[in-house]
Amino acid sequence: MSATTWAWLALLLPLLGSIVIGLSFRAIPARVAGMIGTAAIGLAFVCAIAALAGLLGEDTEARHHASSLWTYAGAAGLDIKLGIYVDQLSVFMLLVVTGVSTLIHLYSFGYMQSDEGYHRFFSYLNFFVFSMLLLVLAGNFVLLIVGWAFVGFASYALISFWYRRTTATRAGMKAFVINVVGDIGLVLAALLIFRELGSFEFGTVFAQAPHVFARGEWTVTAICLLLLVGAFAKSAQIPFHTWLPDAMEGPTPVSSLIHAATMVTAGVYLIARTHVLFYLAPTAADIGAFVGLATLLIAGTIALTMTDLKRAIAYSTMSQIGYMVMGVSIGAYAQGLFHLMTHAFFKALLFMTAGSIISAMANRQDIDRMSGFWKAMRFTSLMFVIGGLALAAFPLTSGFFSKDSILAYAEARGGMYTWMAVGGYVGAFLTALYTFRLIFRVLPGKPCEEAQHLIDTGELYHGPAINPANEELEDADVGFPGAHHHIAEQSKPMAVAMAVLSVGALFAGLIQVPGVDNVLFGFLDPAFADVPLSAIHPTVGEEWRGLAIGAVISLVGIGLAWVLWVRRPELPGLLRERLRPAYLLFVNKWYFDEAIDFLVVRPALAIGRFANGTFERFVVDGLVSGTRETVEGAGGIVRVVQSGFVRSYALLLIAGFAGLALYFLLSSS
Amino acid sequence: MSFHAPHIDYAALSPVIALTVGLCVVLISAVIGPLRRSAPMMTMSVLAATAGLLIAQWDDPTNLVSGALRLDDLAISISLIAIAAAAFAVLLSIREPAAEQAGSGEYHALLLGSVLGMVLLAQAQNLVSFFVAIETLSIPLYILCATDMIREKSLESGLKYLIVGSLGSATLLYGMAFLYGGSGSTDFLGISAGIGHGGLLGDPLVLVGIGMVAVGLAFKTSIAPFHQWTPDVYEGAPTPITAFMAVATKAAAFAVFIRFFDVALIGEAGDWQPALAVLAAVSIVVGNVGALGQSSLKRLLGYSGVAQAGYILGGLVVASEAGINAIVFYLAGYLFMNLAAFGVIVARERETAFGDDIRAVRGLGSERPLLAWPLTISMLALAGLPATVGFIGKLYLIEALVEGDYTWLAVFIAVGTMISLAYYLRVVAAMWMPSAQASATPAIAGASPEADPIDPDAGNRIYLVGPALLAAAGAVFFGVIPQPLVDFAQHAGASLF
Amino acid sequence: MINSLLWTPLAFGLVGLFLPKRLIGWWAVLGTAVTAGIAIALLAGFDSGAAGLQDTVDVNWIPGLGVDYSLGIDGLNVFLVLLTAVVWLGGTAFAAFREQERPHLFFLMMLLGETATLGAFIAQDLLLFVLFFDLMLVPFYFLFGAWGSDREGGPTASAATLKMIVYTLIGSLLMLVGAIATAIIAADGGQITFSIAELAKHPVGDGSQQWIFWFFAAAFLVKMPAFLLHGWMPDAYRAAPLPVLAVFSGVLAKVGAYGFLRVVLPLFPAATVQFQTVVLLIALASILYGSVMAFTQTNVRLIGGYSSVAQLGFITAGIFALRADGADGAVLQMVNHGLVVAPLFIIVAILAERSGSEDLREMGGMAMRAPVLAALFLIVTLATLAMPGSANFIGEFYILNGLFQAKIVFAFVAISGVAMSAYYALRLYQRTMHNRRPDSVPSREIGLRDALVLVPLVLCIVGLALYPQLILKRTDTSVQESVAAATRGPAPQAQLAKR
Amino acid sequence: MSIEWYIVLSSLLFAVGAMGILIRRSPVVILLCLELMLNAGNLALVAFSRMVGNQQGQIFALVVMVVAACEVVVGLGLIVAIFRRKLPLDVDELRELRG
Amino acid sequence: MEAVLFFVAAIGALGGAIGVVAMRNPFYSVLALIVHLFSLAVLFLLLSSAFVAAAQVVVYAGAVMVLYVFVVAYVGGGEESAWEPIPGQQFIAPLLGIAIFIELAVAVLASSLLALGTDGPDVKAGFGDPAAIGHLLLERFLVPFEASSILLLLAAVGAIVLAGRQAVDGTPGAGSPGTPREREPGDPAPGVPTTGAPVR
Repeated sequence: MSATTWAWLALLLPLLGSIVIGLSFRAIPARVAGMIGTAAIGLAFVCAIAALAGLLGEDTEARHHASSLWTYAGAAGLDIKLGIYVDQLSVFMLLVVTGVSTLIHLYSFGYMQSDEGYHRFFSYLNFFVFSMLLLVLAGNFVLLIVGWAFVGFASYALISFWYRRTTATRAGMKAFVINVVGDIGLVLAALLIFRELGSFEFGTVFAQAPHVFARGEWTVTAICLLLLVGAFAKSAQIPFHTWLPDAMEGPTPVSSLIHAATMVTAGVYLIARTHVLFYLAPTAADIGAFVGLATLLIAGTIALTMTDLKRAIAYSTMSQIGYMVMGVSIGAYAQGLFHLMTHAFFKALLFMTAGSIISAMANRQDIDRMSGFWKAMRFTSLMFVIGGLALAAFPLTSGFFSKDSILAYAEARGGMYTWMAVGGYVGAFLTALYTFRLIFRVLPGKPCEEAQHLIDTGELYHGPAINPANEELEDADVGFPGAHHHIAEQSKPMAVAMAVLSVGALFAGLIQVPGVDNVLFGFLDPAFADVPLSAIHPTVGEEWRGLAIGAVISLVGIGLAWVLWVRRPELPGLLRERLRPAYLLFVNKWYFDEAIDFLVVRPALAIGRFANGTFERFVVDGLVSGTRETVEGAGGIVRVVQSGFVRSYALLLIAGFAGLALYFLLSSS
Repeated sequence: MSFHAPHIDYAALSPVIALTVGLCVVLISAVIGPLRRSAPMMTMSVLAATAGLLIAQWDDPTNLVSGALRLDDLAISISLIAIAAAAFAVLLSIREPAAEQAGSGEYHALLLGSVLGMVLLAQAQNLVSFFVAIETLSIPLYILCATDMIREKSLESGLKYLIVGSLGSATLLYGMAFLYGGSGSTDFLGISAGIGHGGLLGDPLVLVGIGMVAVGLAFKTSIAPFHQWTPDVYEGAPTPITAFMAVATKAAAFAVFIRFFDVALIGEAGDWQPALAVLAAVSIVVGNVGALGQSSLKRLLGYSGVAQAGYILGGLVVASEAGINAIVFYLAGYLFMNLAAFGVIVARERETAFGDDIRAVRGLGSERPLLAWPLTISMLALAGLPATVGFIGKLYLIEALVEGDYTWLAVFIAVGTMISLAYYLRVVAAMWMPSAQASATPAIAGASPEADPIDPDAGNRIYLVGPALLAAAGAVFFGVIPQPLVDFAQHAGASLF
Repeated sequence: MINSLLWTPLAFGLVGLFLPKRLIGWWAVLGTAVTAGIAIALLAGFDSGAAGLQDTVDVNWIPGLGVDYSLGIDGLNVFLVLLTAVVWLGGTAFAAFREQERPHLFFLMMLLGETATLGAFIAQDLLLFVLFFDLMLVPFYFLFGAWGSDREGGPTASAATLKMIVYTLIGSLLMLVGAIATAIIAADGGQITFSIAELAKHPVGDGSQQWIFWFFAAAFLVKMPAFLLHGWMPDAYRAAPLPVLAVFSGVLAKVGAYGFLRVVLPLFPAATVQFQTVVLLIALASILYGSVMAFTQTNVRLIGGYSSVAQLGFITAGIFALRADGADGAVLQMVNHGLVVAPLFIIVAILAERSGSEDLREMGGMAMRAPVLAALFLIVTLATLAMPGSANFIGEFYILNGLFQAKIVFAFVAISGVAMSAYYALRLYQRTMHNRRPDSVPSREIGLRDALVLVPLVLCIVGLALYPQLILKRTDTSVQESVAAATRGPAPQAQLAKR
Repeated sequence: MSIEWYIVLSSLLFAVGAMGILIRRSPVVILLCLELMLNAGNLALVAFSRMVGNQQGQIFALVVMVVAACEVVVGLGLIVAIFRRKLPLDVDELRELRG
Repeated sequence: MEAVLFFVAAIGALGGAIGVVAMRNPFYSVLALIVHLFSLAVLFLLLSSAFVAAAQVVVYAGAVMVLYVFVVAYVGGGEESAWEPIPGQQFIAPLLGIAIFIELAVAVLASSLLALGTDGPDVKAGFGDPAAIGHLLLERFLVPFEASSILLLLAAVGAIVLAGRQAVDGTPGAGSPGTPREREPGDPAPGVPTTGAPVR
């Protein structure tokens, strides 16, 4: 079978899984549902590998295929097919997505046990994977938008999975609406592309674009800016990022899969996919790069002060994606995707450990209450450290190579991009700092109450179910989210999943060691060969210089973290006092929520109130009642004139006669 | 000097003769004890005979008695409408207190007299016969309105009708005098000829004469601002008489309106068209807004009659064959729409304590669907909703108006119809809708005060329900299959042009 | 065939009058089912590529007035007919499953309504169209007024209904005048005909077009209802019984939009081009205003009502892009919106039964024990907000594309409606199914009968989502024709017919 | 005397009669005023018939007399009936019907 | 001579008319009308229509007026108060009267009909005498003639219905039962005989 067939199969399996689980929720027991779900994705992963094999079987130039099932909507000149586009890029994404998803399904199989929404969860999760695959495989912009929106919906559904939590539903709404804004950007971009190029098909569009647009022409710039809107909204880049931290309301596997490993990186994929257009619109590309940079720095600072475990990791996700966006925007396509892959591994891993810890904390996520888990949960802690090291780009871990490859490219491209590289290194320092802040505050020290309980009894601490976000008592009769989740130590599937990922987090970087091997880039680069930017290559020397700098920075960061939170725990407080303004800025997340609330939400509601209260009442109804009153008033007059006096009737009659006679007299010749 | 008996075409005159003879017979029967109760029967048969004789004359126009009358399809169709209305009124008058007070014989004789007047009026083509006919039509009605003498309102309406009516006919007469003076003839054709040859087109004398005649006829057809008698008389008169007046008087008056203006005064059309158009517009507005918030159904129908007269006048304004067709069609339809309503009103008036107040029909939909449906249909038809003859009638009129370049008047009709919905549907709502029954409060004075019902199960009387259902059925039938009625109307129109 | 389609419902309704109370409901359902069957058969026999009308009927109805009884199917109306049949089947069934007072009259009116609506869709004679257009109101007047519910502190059902009737008739009576004027001016003294096809051959003069256009536009815009002309909508929606509201809002609003395509564009091309911008502005206003109102309402009916205002705004905009793609999208969107709104109101009815209130603030948390209901509702909601992947999205995408190519600025404004729709639709879903559950509100799964009504409708939505081409393919040709006139601009013979 | 004089006189009488109807409240007198108007019409008719030299006008006048007589009879009958019902003989008092 | 007669008669007619309108007491109004009628008859004679004049005297001054006198005597000619319930009526009425007079006069005087200025053509003897009228009535105007006879009959019937049939207040005659539906305040209980003997 050819690569495309495998791809179709990979696309189909999760969908089937989702439907089967969704329809049979009454028929089959929970465990079976979980198995079906996991199996579906696992098979999809197999198909992905098969597709890869199929692709590798061909020679480099021929490694892109379009295939379509039927005409989805074709009339009046529009021709939208239900088609996919298979090339190195999409297959790469296919592998990452299915691979990570499989593991996370496995994790969830254990983690979500005893949750009442088990079927629903796996149905949604499978649906998400399907949507994500649709996104990466889509063969034209319309289908891309469909996949784009589907993942958005899946994310919404899973964020507000525990729908009795008002915080969860609100967060879901926020995520969905911001994503819809992104979709709109995408739709407009697609329409503009159609207007200029007369097609939605990737193949045609990318083939035509260079001939139609001059480089830097405003139309193509507009297109790219609209695409960026979509990308930013999905990848939580400033200013569309505010939904991501709130999205942590969802179950932890969801955070790990959707809001760390896969969906949020869709923006990166989009830019990589449309790199031809971005090459033609340098301004847009630079804007993308700058936003990426800004995001990675700002998010890093916020993560420094965040006390909610999952949210802290979420901000780190933002900042890591900042690296990728910056990378693909400046032309480091393969490098960006490389980081995408490694990040998927270690960030997924981090979230899994976080989930494990949170279970042990009976759903508390506040790191101020946590300490001493090293004693309580050895395995989890180990995984936590591994993930942390990879995130902090500790030498020879996966993050180490991927992150630095981007920065090295930036340096190599030179000009202002060098300064971006510098910014990137600053970010790297922040990363190391905040990552180990988490580790040092959670793992060492005297076990907290929950940890102690675990050590003593070997059972999870069961406190009253409290919503960590707003401290309100959970809607208990629904049974979730109770403190019934599992920790890696007690659930095989979770442990296995984490173990596998930890391997990836540690060693995935080795497939792309400068001067040693070139597996990944060798595979990906041909997909980007059509733009000159991909020709830029830092020399091996430059690469290693960058790696050296990166190593130093991460080590310094970790060291500083050790000093601050282990050696001299009183220091952070002092710093807080010293740098109060900065601290306030960070802890309030740079006031983005407040700004958006002030600029968008309040005005909209005000308009709504005005329309509802004033306009509707006075103008619209006024239109009706006004006419009615006029008519009825006239009726009143008529009835008054109808006074019942026969003589006044006669009077009117004669008056009318006089009038008529007058008219005739005047009209007489 | 010898006496030359005029040539009289007795065949053509037979309907009139039949009516006259019948009238006398009915009258005589009143004084012969045993026959007293048989007056309605006899009246019906007289009407039937007359109708038969009229139909026999269909489609061969003839001038009668040296041009005093002209029996053509217009005359026949209008006469038939009037006769139908009369027959209906006779049925409604069974057990009607008014008839009993006046004496059944006299009552029906007067009714026949009025019909005679209408038949004559429809044929009149001479000022003298015109005037006599219109008086023969009116004077019995003055009396009939007052026959329910126990009710003060009845007498009041009679007197009001008499005074204003005589004022109207005096004006009419004076106008006729002027026209006679201007043209030197009393025959319609003579008048148009006289005006033409005398070079009096646009002469003040003639025009003012036209104006006065217009006033007189506008009064009879209750066109605003000469309409004020209508609501009062409709409400005060015994309901069967109201029903009869509402349809027949209008029809007959419009017949002569058409004949006089489109034959005798066609030369002056340019001058009277705008004036009549304005009158039509005025009465559309006045009638419709006046009917809003009326709680007496008869009064409501009176006002709506004013509005409807305005619509119909539109057909005359354009002075075209299409216009006449439209008028005749609408009048025919009007027969069905109105009589359906009046049948129900009479029934409720007799079986409830509310008289003709709108409260009398509350909740009718669930209690007595057989009564509710005719009233509903008639209201919808009067409102001109589709699938009723009312819609087709309006369509016909509007088509004539647009053709005659009086589109603005067509728009007026549309707007008027809109307003009219507000009161027609109020009646429907009162019958069918619970909430409406709760909130429908008698708005203005005019509802007859409460009294004990005279016939508790009038609602089941075949002679009340039957005709109402029949009329309603007609209103729907001709709304779905209007072609027969259209042909009927087109004959009438063809007889003048 | 087409005759039976038109008269079957009414026939069933009349026969039903003589059936016992307990049978009448089922009988009515049977009637609508048969109608739906005929509609499907029509669609099956429909030749997609062909231009012009198919299986037509043309009889002289009132020769005296030049009115013909002529019906016909083409790409414009074939799916709207199907929509009518399906939605009515659903609504009637839903009503039949519940106790109705005076059921005979109720179902007679329901079926009469279906006949009238179908008539409006398939009439090919201008006057016949107007006739059915007005006739539609009559049954709904009774249904809303007699089976509606008074609103405390607000107008009674009958008052609200009266408001609606008078308001909507304003337009349609002017339309009657306009129609007659069109025919007479076009005939120019010759034989009068109201056949739309004939009239389209030689449009009336530009001068006449200008005012006649507005007479028609008034009728259609009020019916939709469009911004500023929707004054009748809130009260009427509050009063209406929900099953009836489902069909009303699902189908009747579309007649207005359909009228633009069927009558206005072909007959008044010059005026259409001239007033394009004005109508587009109205449409945009409807989109924005409807959306804003929708996400500030707490009454579930009104959320549906105002969202319809916004949706119809989209449809109008698509039509008045005066491009084939926009109009294609409009037709597709008419069907979609009908298919979405009907189940929406049915679900609202179910929810209202559960919570005993129609106020969002008193609902919530119903999803727990009612996963099926929740799933159905979720699908409907997503379709409502034109989730990409739903046919609604394709509809809006086509509309926006047309608008984008024709008047790019309008497209940018219009699309903001999409974001708002996402908010209010999701809000409706969340506030009813999610969040904390008030103790008053039981969370119950829907009964089998209601599922029987809902599931097929939802399946229709899903099916269309997978293959919207089904509709686009068949509409395109006719839409091209209808739009062509306007894009061609004033035809030469228009100048001749000028008076 | 030229015909104009007669016509003008008759129109004067007509106006007076009309005025009488408007200002008098006794039904009897109102009837009398109606007579005045009809007679004005008669005068005009006769004058015109003299002017145009045919007698149709005179016939008309005769018919009008009959009509007038009839109106009087009916009117007076009504008045008597009203009187019998103990209702005031004043048209302004009879206003049950209004609005 | 003729002019003199015209003016005398004209003054009489006008005076009579004004008298009718102006007299407070109906009885005087009737008398004034009689004056008016007689003077009209004179004018008819001047217009060489003898028969009409005669009819005028006989029908009106004779029959009709007698009827009036009877009725006025029966109902009693009460003076009517000067109080005017309808606002503005008293001022508008005269204005209207004058207005319509002016309009009619203008219509006549402004008319282009030359014959108006003449005394009319000289007519052959027998113009307007009974024979001529009779011929016209029985030949040309047969229908109106017959119709007016019917009209008279109907009027008579009406008079009987209205005035003649009530034996006792409140209960309708013609021997037919009909329960009263409505009681006016001033209505005595049924059966109680009232003043005003029935005319028979």
